[in-house]
Amino acid sequence: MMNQMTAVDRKTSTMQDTKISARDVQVYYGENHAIKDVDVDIADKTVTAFIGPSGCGKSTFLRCINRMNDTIDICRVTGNITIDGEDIYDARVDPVQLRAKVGMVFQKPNPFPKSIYDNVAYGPKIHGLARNKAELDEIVEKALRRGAIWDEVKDRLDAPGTGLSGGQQQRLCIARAVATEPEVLLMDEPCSALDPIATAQVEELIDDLRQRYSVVIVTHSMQQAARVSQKTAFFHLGNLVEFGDTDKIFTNPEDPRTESYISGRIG
Amino acid sequence: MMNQMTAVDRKTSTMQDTKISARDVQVYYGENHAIKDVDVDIADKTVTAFIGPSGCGKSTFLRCINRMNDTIDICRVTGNITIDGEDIYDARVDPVQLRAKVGMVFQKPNPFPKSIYDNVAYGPKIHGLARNKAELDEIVEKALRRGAIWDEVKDRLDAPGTGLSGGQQQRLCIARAVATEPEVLLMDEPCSALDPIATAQVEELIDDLRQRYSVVIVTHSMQQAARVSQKTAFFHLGNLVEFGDTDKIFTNPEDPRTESYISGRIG
Amino acid sequence: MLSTPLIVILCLSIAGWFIAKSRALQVSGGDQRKLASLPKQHALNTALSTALPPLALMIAWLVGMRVASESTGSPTLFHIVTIGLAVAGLALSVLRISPDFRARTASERWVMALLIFASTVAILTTVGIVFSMLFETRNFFSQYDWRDFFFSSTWSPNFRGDSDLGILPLLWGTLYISFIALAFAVPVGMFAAIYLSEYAGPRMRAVAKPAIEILAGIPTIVYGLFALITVGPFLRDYFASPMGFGQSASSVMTAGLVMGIMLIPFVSSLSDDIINAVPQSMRDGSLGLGATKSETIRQVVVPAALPGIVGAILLAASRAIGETMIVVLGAGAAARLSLNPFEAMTTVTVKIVSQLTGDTDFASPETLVAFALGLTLFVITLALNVLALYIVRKYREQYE
Amino acid sequence: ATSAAARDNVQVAGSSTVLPYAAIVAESFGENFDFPTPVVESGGSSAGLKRFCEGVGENTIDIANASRAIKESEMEACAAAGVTDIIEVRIGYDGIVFASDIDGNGFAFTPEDWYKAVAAEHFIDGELVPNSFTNWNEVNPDFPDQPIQAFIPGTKHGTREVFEEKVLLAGCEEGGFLQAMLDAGVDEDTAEGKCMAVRTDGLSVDVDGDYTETLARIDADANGIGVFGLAFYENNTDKLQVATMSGVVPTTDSIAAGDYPVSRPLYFYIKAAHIGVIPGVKEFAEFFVSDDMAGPDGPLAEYGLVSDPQLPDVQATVADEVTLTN
Amino acid sequence: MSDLSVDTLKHKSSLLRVDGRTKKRNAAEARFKAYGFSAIIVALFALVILLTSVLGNGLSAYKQTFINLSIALPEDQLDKSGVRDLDVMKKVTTIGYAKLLNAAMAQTVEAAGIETELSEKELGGLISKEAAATVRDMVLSDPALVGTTIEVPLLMTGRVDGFFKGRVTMESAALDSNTSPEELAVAQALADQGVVYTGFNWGFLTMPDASDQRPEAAGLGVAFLGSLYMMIVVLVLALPIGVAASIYLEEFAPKNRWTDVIEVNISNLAAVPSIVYGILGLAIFINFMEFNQSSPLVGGLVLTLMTLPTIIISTRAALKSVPPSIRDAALGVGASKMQSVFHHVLPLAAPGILTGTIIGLAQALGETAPLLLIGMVAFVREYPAAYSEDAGLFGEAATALPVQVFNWTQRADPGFVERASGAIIALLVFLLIMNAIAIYLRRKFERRW
Ligand SMILES: Nc1ncnc2c1ncn2[C@@H]1O[C@H](COP(=O)(O)OP(=O)(O)OP(=O)(O)O)[C@@H](O)[C@H]1O
Ligand SMILES: Nc1ncnc2c1ncn2[C@@H]1O[C@H](COP(=O)(O)OP(=O)(O)OP(=O)(O)O)[C@@H](O)[C@H]1O
Ligand SMILES: [Mg+2]
Ligand SMILES: [Mg+2]
Ligand SMILES: O=P([O-])([O-])[O-]
Repeated sequence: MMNQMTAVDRKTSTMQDTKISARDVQVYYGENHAIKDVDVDIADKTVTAFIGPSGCGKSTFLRCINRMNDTIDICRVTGNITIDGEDIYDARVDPVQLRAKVGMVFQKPNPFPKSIYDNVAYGPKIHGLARNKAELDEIVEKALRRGAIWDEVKDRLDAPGTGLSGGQQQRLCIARAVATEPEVLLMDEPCSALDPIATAQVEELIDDLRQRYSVVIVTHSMQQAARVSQKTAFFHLGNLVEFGDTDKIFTNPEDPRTESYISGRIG
Repeated sequence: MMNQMTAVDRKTSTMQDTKISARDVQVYYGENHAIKDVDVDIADKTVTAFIGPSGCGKSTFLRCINRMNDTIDICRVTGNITIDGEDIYDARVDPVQLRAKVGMVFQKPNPFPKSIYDNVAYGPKIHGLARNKAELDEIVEKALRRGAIWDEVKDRLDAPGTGLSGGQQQRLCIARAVATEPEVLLMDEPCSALDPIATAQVEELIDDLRQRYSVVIVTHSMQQAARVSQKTAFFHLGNLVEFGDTDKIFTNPEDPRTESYISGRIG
Repeated sequence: MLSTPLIVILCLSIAGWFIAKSRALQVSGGDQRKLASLPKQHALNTALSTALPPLALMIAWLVGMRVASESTGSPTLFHIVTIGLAVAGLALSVLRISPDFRARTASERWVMALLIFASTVAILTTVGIVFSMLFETRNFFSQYDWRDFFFSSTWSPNFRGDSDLGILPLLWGTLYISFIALAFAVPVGMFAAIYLSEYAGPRMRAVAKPAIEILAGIPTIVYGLFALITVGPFLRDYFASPMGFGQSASSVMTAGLVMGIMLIPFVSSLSDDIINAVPQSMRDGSLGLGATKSETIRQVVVPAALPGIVGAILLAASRAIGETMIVVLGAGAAARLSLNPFEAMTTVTVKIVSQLTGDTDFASPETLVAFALGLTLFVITLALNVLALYIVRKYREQYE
Repeated sequence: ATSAAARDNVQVAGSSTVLPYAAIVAESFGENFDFPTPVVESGGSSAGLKRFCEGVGENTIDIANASRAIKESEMEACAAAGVTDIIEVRIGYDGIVFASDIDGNGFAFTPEDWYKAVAAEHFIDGELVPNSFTNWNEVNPDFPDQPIQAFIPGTKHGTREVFEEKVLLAGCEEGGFLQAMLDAGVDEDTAEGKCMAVRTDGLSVDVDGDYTETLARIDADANGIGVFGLAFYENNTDKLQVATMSGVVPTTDSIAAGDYPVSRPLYFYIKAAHIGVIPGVKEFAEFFVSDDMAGPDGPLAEYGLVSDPQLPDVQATVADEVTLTN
Repeated sequence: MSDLSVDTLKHKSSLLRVDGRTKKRNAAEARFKAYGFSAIIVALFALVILLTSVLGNGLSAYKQTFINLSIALPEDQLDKSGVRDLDVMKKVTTIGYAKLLNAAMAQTVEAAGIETELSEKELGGLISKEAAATVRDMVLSDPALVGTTIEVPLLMTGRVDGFFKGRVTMESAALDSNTSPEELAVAQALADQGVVYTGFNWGFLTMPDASDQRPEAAGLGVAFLGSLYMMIVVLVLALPIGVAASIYLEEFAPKNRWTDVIEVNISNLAAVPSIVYGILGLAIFINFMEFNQSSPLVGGLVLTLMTLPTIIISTRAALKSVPPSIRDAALGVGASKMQSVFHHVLPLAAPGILTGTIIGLAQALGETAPLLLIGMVAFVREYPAAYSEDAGLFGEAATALPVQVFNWTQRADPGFVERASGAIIALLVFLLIMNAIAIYLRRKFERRW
């Protein structure tokens, strides 16, 4: 199954424009140097997977891309990250606009203490994506369907989002993120609490999104990375050890650390 | 790799005493009938896996076993659950004692907003497991090692547990749960945020725990279920559809729903 | 004097703590892991078992003696009984110590009893308040027609008797002034809380929050004089008279605004703590969707903190209803039913105080009306609180 | 926490008008006698008498100050609680004066002027019509052109009763308005009530606080004319100018002589049952009414109390513990 | 819906150029933030105005005008027996001492070479009436002084003190019946020679209240003790009871009608006017329990009942805001509910609890009305002992700081105006000291998770 998928992917993964480009990025949490000298170019209309052992800085780097790190007091970012050639840490850049363009699904599902409907409708509402209630309903339904959770919640859209099971919450958060139609979608382990079927549905969604957008996904599952991504970045102890075509990384890694990780020797 | 592991397991999984026995268990969240007519016997010194699509009631049933559902106002449990032959819903049973005996790792990592050390030391302290500071240090170190997180945090035991990465938090919670040496350990997707290496370490821990205790693990990964468990229960829409030897469930399921799920057709 | 047995009991209780602790370690052979409960919990159980029963007995005795209106009883016998009880409690609880004894459950039962006792204090207070006013209220209504009290729109007490004691203008003044005070304090307090918890840097927060809290501690007489000397004339000269609302320096508006200032910290400080306690992941979720900070606050943070915020606002409203000095000096003492916010009016509370501290015959309706006013206000605020609870419940159900 | 031994200090409560005098006496008593300084509470005549009538015992007060005589109904309530032997002591008189801002216009009032200025309704042509005067020169052409703004004691104050009876009613009578009403067939009670009803349109403001509040209100509104106690005025002669009433300047002498009409007696009441039980009760009372204190040259008079012309009788009442009879 | 049009539009947009909608939203954001900031400014502005007026009026109360007077203490007037028998010496009252002071004053003026028309009595009137008592106390405590001449610093009257502080002027003195320009001229001349001087007024903080004739001698000593005793009672009772009640109601009580009744009850108690608590205190603690009237014990109990609702409401709100996952975590490792509350929930709720305590104590510290009915709004000159055999714990009559403010604002003599403001300053400092501890603790506990 894995080989089959990647084969298909390879065909569609043609050379793309660079969407996100990072140069010499350093991130510190207080004294702790969490990301070191990361340079990377993330292409448009591509799925890029970040892999690496727990605590290596995947989430941290992901949060740099939409400046969510701004919200952590002790976190300090240096270096240069551009999206479509524009420096996102430029003083003129409004993080709000940036985040509308760069959506995010967090590692821990964090539904709002609101109804399921309102959880999803929240983004479209603040961005004015719907002209009326009917349009909004449509957007919400579409997003919930793409998040592979519509069938489970369609009868209780007014129930609180916090009363869902772990996996349901995670899918709700995915639906919430795609509802605003971001150009770049950052997903931090979006399938960690999902069963294989739901995982497959989310992966389908990712593949679908790739037609138009750029998707970055953090995952601990090599299989998943191999299935959905065209590019893979391997992080280790805050360093970007290797970055390249997914096939290449999984079949023929250059760095010994990458190889050890993939073959299950370092953690 | 999968076949190799299960082969080993099969050898060690001899016939065991029943540790936990559930009869005719029903759980309601308000109107919502989340668990229906569940009968199951969970053996001592065994790893039992709960699998099933997201929202099918795995967490809910798990939380019945240590009466964590008591804390949800709208949740109502009927039927009969015994541990070592004693009805845990008996009025004379102190849920506190029960929970000291039946430890739990929650689906969403929930470290205390305290230092890493205090997170782990808390359980042993309230149960009086250490006679002095040195013993306590030892217990904490041992638990963190078993949680496969010692190396990452040994230099910052005083840092807050909430400042860890997602996977680190999850392992911290595992360490916290094993530190109190429970007889039964309930783990709700303990490896969902873990990389393969850490996952392997946790699985090793589970295998190790099985020597003396009973472990129940919820997982979405069939491979993991197959690797670590001797018994598997498959839940679907609140029903316990099938329960039996892991090998049997994965190779020769009786119920068509189980088969569909395992082969990836229903979610 | 009850102090001697009190001291003895406290000493016994402290002694019990140490005896139980060492006894627990002893029965465990020095290894606390063999105990079902920690030595500390044994100690707590013994200390509480020793102290609480005699203390409860003492309270009962004290109250009982008063009810029987005897001032002495037999103190020595009673001292012996209480101390005996303490010794018995100590001995029994120490004897029960064994490796299997669940001291935690036992001690928690004592703590629970204390918690329940604490929460009954509120009930007892209410009962006390009602009873301390009921008798005189009955006296009042035996001298004054209740229909006139509840439905008359004139308030004009009189030394010669034959007074008009209609509560309506006072109630109206109370509602009007409280409304203006809250209309000022709630927005200002909420915005201050939001600014402090979401925008202000730690340094500003460290300074501004305690500074604003000083407002709650300034004696109300200062506010009253501020209203009388500064705010009243200012409002009259720049608002009331140019706009043709009259010439009064004392007005509902004056008192309302100044009271609003006093209430700011009630809303801001409590709300700030509650907003601060909303988990960061909620904010992250919203910011991650491209919401601005203010959208996040308005639509996610504040709704999540709502139950607590409502509590803070209710507290402020309560303070507004109970305030005297600011109203006396800011709004005047004249009872009047009017819509004009620049006219002098007064409140129920002010009249309770003035009739109670005045010179009218203390057995006459003019003085007794204070009790009827107090009881009526009590019932009305009770009804409002029931309503508030109902609304909060209804609103909250959407969330939890 | 209750005490077994008797309380050793005298407890006094009641009128805030009497409070300053009682405080002066208590202070001096504490300085010169071997008893502790008595505790003097304020809180109003009514509240003081109520505490007084709560019963006999050391958790009740010994002496109640009052700016009016005790009422029959209060005596009954007292008796019902076991307080039967009460000694009434009149310490002197409190003058009530009208004063305005020192920098403003001066006034020479008659009661009739006040009636015209602050009555709620006037009886004109056989009909009661709302008071239409807004300026003092409408009340009396001799007065300056100054808007009426009166600060009078609120209805809680005993002074208000005196103001209504000795100023408004007297003015109503002097001006013949009462007679006109009676002639028109209005019954006496109603007519008197109409004479004493105060306008509520804001030109006359009730002050529920005390004289410092009245002074502050005049500070904030220079047109204001307020009602004060004589003692208060005498301590603030640099801020206030006093108005004459029917041509008489209020002083302790003119009031004691009966020339100045607006004044009221001040009292205190002793619980006879506490004499000999609570140390110092009788000594304090005797010291209070002694010539050294309450005499015309004593500190109380110096402070503004109109000394009682019958002081020797009062001293005898205290010495002999003569109780009220009902 | 045309997804494509939306996102082609988006693709064109540059991050460096803020688009129209974002501009609008940012404007809303800026407005919102500005509202917040102005709210803070409004609050602080009000605070500054109030504090300026209090400080402006009250700081002068901390300075006072004294005179260094040498007084002859002739035996024939002070101790006719000549054997220093205290009982005999006590017969000489303050009136007798006042005469000595008048003479001493005249002597001093003459010695200073000041020409004046004023009589001996009038000159003596420049010295506080408190002075006679001060000297009498000195003599009685040290009879050996009789027959000697002593030099003591004594208080000048309020009018003279006001003159040196600028409150009284020659013009106002001309209108003032209690002083005259001539008297002030003498005082000025004595000041020029250094006999009369202005110094820090310790007496204001330590002395008891004084009667209306001696504003210069009035101090806060008794009020300080009374407030301190009451705050001890309130803190020792209200905080534990309030927190315990909140814990029970929020964490343990079954959610049913009965707890609804308690909940409504508590919010209703917050709305009960404070004077009603006075009625309650009089009925329960004085009439029924027979505790001492005017005592800080009763005052503290009444204020405790009054403060409880505030503490309970804020504590409950704080407990409510602790995320349930923390409770789950604790229960999951086998902590009892009680342990999870005391070990985890309570520390996390501590900032809110402390805020409630700060506000509750501030309210209690500044409250006068309920004290009126239990006899603490009073003229008290004896320092109350914390414990005495007769009166028990906190059982001796006392006043409190707000009572002193209330009393002094009612006094006729203008000298009390500055003292009332001075007392407010003292009250605020008292409050700040109490709060500083709570605020320090609160900052330690404050954390976002
Ligand atoms: N606190 C709650 N209140 C109301 N309904 C709940 C609550 N928790 C769970 N449910 C509902 O009960 C059902 C079973 O939930 P449960 O959490 O047991 O699922 P699960 O099998 O653990 O799923 P997942 O794999 O996604 O965690 C779901 O429909 C869920 O929405
Ligand atoms: N808020 C924070 N404060 C302090 N340190 C942090 C914080 N968040 C993360 N770190 C530290 O930064 C490092 C990188 O963390 P990060 O969350 O990026 O890891 P990760 O690769 O996402 O791991 P995981 O797969 O476990 O989620 C870790 O050492 C972590 O402990
Ligand atoms: Mg992560
Ligand atoms: Mg689950
Ligand atoms: O306080 P009074 O009773 O004198 O008004």
